[in-house]
Amino acid sequence: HLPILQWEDKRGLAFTKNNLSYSSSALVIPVSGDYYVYAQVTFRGPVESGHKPSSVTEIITKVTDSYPEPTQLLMGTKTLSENGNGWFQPIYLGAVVSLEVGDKLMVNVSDIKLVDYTKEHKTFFGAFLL
Amino acid sequence: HLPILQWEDKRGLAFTKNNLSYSSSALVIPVSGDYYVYAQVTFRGPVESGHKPSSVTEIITKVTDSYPEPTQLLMGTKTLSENGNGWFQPIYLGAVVSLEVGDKLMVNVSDIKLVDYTKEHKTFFGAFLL
Amino acid sequence: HLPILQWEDKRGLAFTKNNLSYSSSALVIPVSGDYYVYAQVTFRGPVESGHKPSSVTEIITKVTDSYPEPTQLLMGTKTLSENGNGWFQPIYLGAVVSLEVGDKLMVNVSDIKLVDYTKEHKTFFGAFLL
Amino acid sequence: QVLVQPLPRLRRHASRCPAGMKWIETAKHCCRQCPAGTFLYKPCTSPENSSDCHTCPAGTFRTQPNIFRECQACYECDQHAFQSVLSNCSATSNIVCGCEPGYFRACFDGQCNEFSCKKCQLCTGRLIQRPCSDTQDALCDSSCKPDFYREGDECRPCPKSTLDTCGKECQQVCS
Amino acid sequence: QVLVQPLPRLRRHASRCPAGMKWIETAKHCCRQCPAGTFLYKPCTSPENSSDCHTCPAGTFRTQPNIFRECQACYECDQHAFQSVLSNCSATSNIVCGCEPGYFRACFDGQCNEFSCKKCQLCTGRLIQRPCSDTQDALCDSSCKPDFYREGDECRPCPKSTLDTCGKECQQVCS
Repeated sequence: HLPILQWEDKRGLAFTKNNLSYSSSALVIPVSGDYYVYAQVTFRGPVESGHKPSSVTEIITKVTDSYPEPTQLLMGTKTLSENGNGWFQPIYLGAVVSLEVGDKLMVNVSDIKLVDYTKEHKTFFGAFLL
Repeated sequence: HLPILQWEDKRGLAFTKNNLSYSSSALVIPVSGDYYVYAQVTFRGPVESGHKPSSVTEIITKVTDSYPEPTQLLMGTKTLSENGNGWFQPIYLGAVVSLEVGDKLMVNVSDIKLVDYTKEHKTFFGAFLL
Repeated sequence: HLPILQWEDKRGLAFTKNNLSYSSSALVIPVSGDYYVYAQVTFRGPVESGHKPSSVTEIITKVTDSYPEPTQLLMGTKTLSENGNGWFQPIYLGAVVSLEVGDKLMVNVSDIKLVDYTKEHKTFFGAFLL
Repeated sequence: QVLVQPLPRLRRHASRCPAGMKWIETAKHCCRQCPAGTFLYKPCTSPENSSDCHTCPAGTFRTQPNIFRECQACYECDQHAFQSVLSNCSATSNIVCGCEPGYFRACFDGQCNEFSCKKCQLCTGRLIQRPCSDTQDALCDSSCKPDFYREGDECRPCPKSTLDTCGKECQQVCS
Repeated sequence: QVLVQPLPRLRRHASRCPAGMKWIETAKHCCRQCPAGTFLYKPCTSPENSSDCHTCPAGTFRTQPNIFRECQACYECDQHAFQSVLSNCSATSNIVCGCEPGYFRACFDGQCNEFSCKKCQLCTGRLIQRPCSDTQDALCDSSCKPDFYREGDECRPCPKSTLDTCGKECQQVCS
């Protein structure tokens, strides 16, 4: 599977409340219901490996203890047309999904080395119960 | 007018509830109020017609029985700079709008042949009452 | 700092309610709590000045009376690969942030001349209490 | 008025269910899983009796035993972009897409979950080292076939008659 | 169930707090501000006594006196993109990033808050008019250094021996 992003859940703008907890790269759903789930990943390059990727992809995935395979909930994929020098590409995703207590939400990306992790307001992830 | 997308409203991740119903390509508003309305369309090309479009556009529109013209609520338009070979371009839109009971919400696109309909988590549409 | 956008808060699709007021380019928070804050800016060019920008940036910022510096809450930055002729680039941002009564929310952009202000459904800004 | 209400600590369900059974939150007891190709229409009323499993409706599937309330939506092949169906979606497996004849897969990522179908290159006037396949473009021989002469990076057929008007290369090869 | 409830008019707080103190909404009175590098853990119980200020945890900072409940998260330097740390994040100041040696800053915007680090150009075979620095690429002299001859827009070293095989320009300069 695609690499999974890890998140800061306490410092700065980050917070969790109402039992929506964060553990080992996933938001854990405390109560079944419909949630608006969203995430933005800012991709940037080039990076030292130098190979220029043809596209970047961000996927919000759901993992359920009772099922061996993750379910892809939301996906944003964009081809890159920027030539050699520096490029930035933000991808925002958000939608309402029905979740069960204990479900885990994660964000996968096509290439972790292309993720801009330098500023908390450029790459973020969250959910709220409707 | 621009072509209107049709949507799956029951199978897989799709669902409707609380009387927000889907019929003939539109979400029908059951109660007046402020709704957060959102949609993502993933465009992709090239397609067999081969002509390379210069841009792609997604519009969320409102149709009210009592008024002959649709109202454009949200619009995302992006020029394409990718050269010949395969390209992907997601456009996400979302905002709060005031709606009346009976209003219909639809998604229009610049060219239906460019819409990636192959995976439910790449192109989606929804709304929830605040 | 980066230029601040001004907004229409009454006419057309625009509205404010529940004491969430708009004054001198900012939304003013009436009650402390968690808000979903969002904004889309459609950038377009080229503009008469002719110099082709290498990127466009949109930032949602928070200003608190009791603190001399604004806090950047959400940021979308995209490099431009379109060649000379006309281009469009929408940037959507949205997330949950904890705000205090009296906080002011604003939208900054890298270059005001590149903002497409021609249609209310192409560039918009809002917030709602969870 | 906060939407996300303060909630009792999430009672991590300690007791494991026996093999093949899963904890049903709404029923507060374990039930047998529904087999692949079906979904949990109604949970068992008690762990002894069976759950009410319905077959996945057309256009949906479940590859594994599960306790989900719905099946996953099948993907679709991209007819507009020269994709073809290698195997149809069934109740237990998603659709598998490839490329129409004359096209090959240009992958966007390592696992090739996203790909576009590109036209195979035609080795006009050359020998084919490796024919075009679903997963790879054709590989053409670098030199031209007999009765063909090189013009830039193309191989052109030798003209039947008017040999005198064709270029140096053409005369050399074709005379 | 509508989220945005009708609320009483926002009571604009009229009375100003004395210098160095700020109105605390939850406590309904003024409190002394917490100094830079700390945040307001618990407000003062009354304007006379002090607020409970805690130092910003590692990885966070506050550059000014404040009444915030948390500190700002430090930025990070982009190691994958050849950035280097000019000064570390402290309780009172954010991290400052530059470029690794051999790279210079290519700014994305006027204030250069966003920049990528680009490889300095090497003035092989030329005199360096201006060396590469953190903020600017090197500036090479347009003409070639002695014992170097021009080939296209490059300067090549004169060959030790086989002068006869090198081109016109090379022979002119190097013989």
